[in-house]
Amino acid sequence: AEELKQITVAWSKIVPETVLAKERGWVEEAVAPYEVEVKWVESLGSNKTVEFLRGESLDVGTLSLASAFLARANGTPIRYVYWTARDATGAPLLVAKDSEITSYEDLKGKKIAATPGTGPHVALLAGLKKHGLSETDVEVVSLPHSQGRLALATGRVDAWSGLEPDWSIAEIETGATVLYADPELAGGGGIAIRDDILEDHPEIVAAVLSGYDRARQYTLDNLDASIEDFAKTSGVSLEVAASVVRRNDITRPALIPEDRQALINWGNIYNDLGSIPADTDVAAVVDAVLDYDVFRPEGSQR
Amino acid sequence: MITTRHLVKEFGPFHALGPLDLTIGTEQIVAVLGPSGCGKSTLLRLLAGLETPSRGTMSLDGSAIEGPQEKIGVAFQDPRLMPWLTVRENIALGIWDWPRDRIGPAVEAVIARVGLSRFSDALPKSLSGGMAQRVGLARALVGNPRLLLLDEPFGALDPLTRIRMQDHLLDLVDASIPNVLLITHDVDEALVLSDRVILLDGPPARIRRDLRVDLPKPRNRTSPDFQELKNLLLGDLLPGHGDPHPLPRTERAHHAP
Amino acid sequence: MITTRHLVKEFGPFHALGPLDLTIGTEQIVAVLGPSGCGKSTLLRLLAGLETPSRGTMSLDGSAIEGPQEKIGVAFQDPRLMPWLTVRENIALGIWDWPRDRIGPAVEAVIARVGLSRFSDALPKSLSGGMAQRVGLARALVGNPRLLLLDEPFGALDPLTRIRMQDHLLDLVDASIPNVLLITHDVDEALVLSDRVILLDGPPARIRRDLRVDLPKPRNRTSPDFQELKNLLLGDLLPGHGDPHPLPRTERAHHAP
Amino acid sequence: MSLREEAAAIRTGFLRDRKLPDPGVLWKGLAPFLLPLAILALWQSASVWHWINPLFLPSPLQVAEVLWRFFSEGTIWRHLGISVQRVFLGFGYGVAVAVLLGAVTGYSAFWRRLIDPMIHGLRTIPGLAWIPMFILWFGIDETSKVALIAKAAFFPTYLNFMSGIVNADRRLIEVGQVYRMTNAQLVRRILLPTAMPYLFVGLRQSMGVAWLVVVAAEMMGASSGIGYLLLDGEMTGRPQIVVACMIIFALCGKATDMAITGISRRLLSWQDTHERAA
Amino acid sequence: MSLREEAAAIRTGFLRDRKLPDPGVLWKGLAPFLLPLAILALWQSASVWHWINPLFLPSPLQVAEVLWRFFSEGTIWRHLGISVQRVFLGFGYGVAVAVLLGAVTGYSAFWRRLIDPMIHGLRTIPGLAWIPMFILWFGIDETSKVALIAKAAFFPTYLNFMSGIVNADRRLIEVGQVYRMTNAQLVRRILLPTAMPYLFVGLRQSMGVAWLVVVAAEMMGASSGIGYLLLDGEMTGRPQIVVACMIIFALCGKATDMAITGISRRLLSWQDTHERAA
Ligand SMILES: Nc1ncnc2c1ncn2[C@@H]1O[C@H](COP(=O)(O)OP(=O)(O)OP(=O)(O)O)[C@@H](O)[C@H]1O
Ligand SMILES: Nc1ncnc2c1ncn2[C@@H]1O[C@H](COP(=O)(O)OP(=O)(O)OP(=O)(O)O)[C@@H](O)[C@H]1O
Ligand SMILES: [Mg+2]
Ligand SMILES: [Mg+2]
Repeated sequence: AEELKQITVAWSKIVPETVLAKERGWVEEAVAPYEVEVKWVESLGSNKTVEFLRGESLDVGTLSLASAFLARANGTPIRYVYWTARDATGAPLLVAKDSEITSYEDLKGKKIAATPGTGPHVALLAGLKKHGLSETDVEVVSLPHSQGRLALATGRVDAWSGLEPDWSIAEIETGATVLYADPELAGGGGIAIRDDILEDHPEIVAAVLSGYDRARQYTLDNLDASIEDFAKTSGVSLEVAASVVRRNDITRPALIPEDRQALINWGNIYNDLGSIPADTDVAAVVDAVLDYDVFRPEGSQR
Repeated sequence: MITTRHLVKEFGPFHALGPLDLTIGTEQIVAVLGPSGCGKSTLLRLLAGLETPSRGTMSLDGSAIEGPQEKIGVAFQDPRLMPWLTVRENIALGIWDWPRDRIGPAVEAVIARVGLSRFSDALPKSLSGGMAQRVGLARALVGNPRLLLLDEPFGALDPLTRIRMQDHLLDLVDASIPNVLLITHDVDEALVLSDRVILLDGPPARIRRDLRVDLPKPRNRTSPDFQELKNLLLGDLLPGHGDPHPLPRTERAHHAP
Repeated sequence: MITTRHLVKEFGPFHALGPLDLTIGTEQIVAVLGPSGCGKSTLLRLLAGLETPSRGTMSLDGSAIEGPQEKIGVAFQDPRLMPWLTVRENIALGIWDWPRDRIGPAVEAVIARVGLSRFSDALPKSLSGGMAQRVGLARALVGNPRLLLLDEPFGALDPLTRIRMQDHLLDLVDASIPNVLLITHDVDEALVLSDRVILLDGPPARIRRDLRVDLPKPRNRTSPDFQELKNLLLGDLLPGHGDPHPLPRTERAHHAP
Repeated sequence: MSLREEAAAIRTGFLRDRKLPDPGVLWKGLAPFLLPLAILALWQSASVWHWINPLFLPSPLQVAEVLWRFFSEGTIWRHLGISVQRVFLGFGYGVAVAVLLGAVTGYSAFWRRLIDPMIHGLRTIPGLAWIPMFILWFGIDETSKVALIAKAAFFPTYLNFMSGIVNADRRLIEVGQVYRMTNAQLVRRILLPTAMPYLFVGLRQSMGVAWLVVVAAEMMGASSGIGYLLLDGEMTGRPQIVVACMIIFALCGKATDMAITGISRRLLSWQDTHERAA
Repeated sequence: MSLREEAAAIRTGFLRDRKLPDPGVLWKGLAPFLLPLAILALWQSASVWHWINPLFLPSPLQVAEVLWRFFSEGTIWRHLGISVQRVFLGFGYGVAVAVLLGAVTGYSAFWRRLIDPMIHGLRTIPGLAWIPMFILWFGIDETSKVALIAKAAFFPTYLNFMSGIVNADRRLIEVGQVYRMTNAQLVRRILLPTAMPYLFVGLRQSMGVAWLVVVAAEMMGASSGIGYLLLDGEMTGRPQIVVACMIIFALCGKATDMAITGISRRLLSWQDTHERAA
């Protein structure tokens, strides 16, 4: 394999550890022995990250687990290797403060906002199915996350399937409440890496991940300071920052076998939706995209 | 009835006209002569209300001219046809505010008089120079204006067409048009048609000679009175007219014995 | 040396010119007369290579005309000045391909001859009609063309300026220009300047009379020969010329005893 | 006809028009397709010989498959229909306002001074930034989508038409003034026709822009439309859908553009322009 | 001067020019600001009396605060600088290609037949759909951003300039032909100047469009620029930042527009147009 001169790694304002790692120069420090330069690229959402990875403009990206699956199933050769944050549930369905909607069944004929192709959209469709409703029983309107939040706040839609940090902003600033969240769609966000980089330079990848992980450790150890930092860099209020950081589970960064089933659940829904080729073997894609071996924290149980 | 008092027109630093004091009363046709660029068109444009005077005042039938006045017909020096309208439609522009059923016949009548019946549906781009000029003239005539301002209206016409147009103008003046201001370079034409000739000098345009033409109508071009007036005007227009020397060669030839 | 054979021009269904067989050889100035819209400009534009003939052929100095030829000067019926160029720059267009140091003096010389030295930096929008026409003429003259095509070049000029321009033209012809085709409506002008007069009829343009003007130069307008030719041409141009009745009234007056 | 005459007649085009088929006609008909075909060939070669990573640029075959599926299943018609409706409505409203306002500001210096500077400020505010306001004002239904398209379609027509009127030839306007036309008449009879060539350039651009912003508009609470399909393909990483939608956009845009130029050719046949040879 | 003369002189404007201050000057200077001020007043009232949900539209005060912070902290300059650079580079490249290509297709029917139809197809393909290809071709650094802006800036100038040349007056072109100008000379000396009014309309639009697509361009892996700031404000739910960025966009757009119109006024002073009264 060729010598790697530069590695392009992503950071995202809504993933506090990546901000920290970038600002402290921990990734640079970790890869110093290999004489590679580090180039930081900001990620503005999972699908942009996938685009960059596919275009080989990015080597190490931050994205949601579901997006990594989707990308792989549609042919982008990447592997998901590290959790920056786990969610206990899939994306929640929120309703406005004092909404008359109290159960999933009340949604019949109502307007629900979601961003097409994203995790929240999938979670919404899964929830509908689970409650015996179909896509045609409600009106799903596509809106970018932040605009979905606004639309809910102003009553333009009756419910909204959202994502952090909009989720926390909606709860704190407008008193929106969670109607439903599906624990079977547990997920979250993490790091994905292009296959070729992973194969040719496993040691450099490991070093990058150790840089990220140092930030994660630091965050766990200095939670209040991290929340303040996060609020400052991302521009959300302190309260929202606290909510976001506390809701994220950053204690278990390594991939574990249980993650497989959660991702198969996602994959099946994508399959039903037609977002991936009809003849996709979901389990096989899941096995291809999840890589349990790249990251192993020292002293972990495996 | 036109009156100007101390009328001055400047284009920026360029003094184009005046001060001009002029009164035109009962004379039906007033011809304006003068060297190229002396300010004839500028005077006509001022009277049409298209230029604002730099100084001085002008009035038409007692009311100040501060913009285009009602019932004035203007034939510009260039034809100024709307390229998107046919000959018929271009002429109809001159009476756009008439009731619809009167426009059609009026336009057809004037088209016939200027000899363009065959071309009434033609677009300007397919007209010859003289035809375009006649369309411009027709547009000025069609509305029976109380004041007609004509800027070299017959310049691009052959002798016969020119005579026909002049005749038509005389007919109209006899019938309905009280005042005509006619700019021309043709001394004969001025003397045949007009009741008064104003000879300008310039720029800035100033009156050099103001000549009443009291010859009987129709004018006889060979009469001594006519010749005398003509020589007077040519003498003004052609310096050295009469004595052979300072003149250029074609003019010299003209007056050789 | 110009030759046309069976030259025909149609604009769509409209038959504008021909068939025309014409040979112009050693005559220096050929005047073209004819009623308005008969096809004079069309002939000139064909010779300039700006229109493709519908049928027939034409040649200049032996080679077929299939587009604008080298060293031809054209003064169009309208001045056609580039509105973004000054008078000086507009004239310089006629010799754009000359070496730079020769352009300036040539342009200044011709500007002086057309009497526009004061206005050499003026833009077309601030020129009077006659001034613009002279700029167009100057652009045609400046390049010392071997063939000069002039479409009513003096129509908008006062008598003195007109004579000056005619003189300048004669000077140039004496000095360097072998062929001039001059469209005019002025019979006197045609007879004073030209060696041959072609009278067209139309549309479609056809030769009605082809007249050699063998009078001594400079021409004497009062000579009986001149008058005879003039009456001949006027007789063609003004039907009924000579007998008083069928004529319109101004022309009648003209020829009253 | 003598031999020499015949030769001359052929040379000057007299006979060619009647007897020989004109090669120019064939060329005129085919020329527009040459470049797209060349690009298609290049693209096909690129995917056959793997010049380009197929992840990025799907092969023409893959795209053709998607298009075939779209049209054979018929689902595309619903999407196309709704997008066309949005484009046409947005274009219609935007252009109507642009023509009215352009006539007013083009003609009257008073209104031009008052309104025009503001419009040119608004012109450069990105569409994305407007979306929250459009949701606020117009909700998330059809109105807001049409409004977003109308806003975008407004500017090109407005600027072109206004400029056309401001650039109108003084000499023609004076004719209207001499005959004391009212302002409305002057605009209708003289300024509008003179500005027509500009207006059509504006209309062509407005129509183009209307197609461009369909995607942004359909980001805003849509669940159908070509833009929605494209977004969906993009979000889920299926480039063959994206490219198929691009082709549909190009064809739709081309069709509407040809309609406008067809109308303009008819309305502007009075122009004395020059058809220059090759 | 007699009393009557003086009165006449005043009436006709002779004296007013010299002695009294001209109210027109004041009006001309102030007019452009009246409408924005009115809107500001309306906006302020709306937020004082809570006509509008502040989630959507922050109060002018909040926005002013953000702007104040931007400029007092000086962080804005870096963002502004990089965006201006991207806009100018993209505009420059796009417009240069547009002028060259527009001259060729405007003048030569051959090239027009070949190239022009294709361009009008491409014109309506949404920018969003291009982004993956631009990433493929140009990566995610400055090149791709500048290229995206250049692509967008290309079309308005191209279409306007080409139309200006096609619409050129036959009579002026004939002058060039008679004097046997080469094609290049004809374009440079006659077609380009005649098409100038169109060209400037195109340039104004291209500049506007360049500002519009900065946001989309800065979605492509940027971490600075006004578009990035706007996106960031939008993503993190801070409408006051969004509105502040909108205002900056409007001002930047206005400034560049005024620069172009200033140049055009100078270059087009030969036009015989009519400054119509109020
Ligand atoms: N482009 C054109 N399309 C259609 N018809 C045309 C075109 N150009 C000229 N014609 C017609 O051809 C005839 C001759 O026109 P031309 O300009 O040659 O006349 P002319 O003899 O120069 O007249 P004038 O003395 O009035 O200038 C006219 O009847 C005119 O309508
Ligand atoms: N808009 C203008 N700006 C500057 N100067 C002008 C303008 N219009 C006319 N002039 C100048 O005013 C003078 C008079 O012009 P005008 O058109 O009145 O002449 P004219 O007597 O009609 O000449 P001609 O017989 O050649 O038509 C000319 O020297 C001209 O250059
Ligand atoms: Mg004049
Ligand atoms: Mg003619």
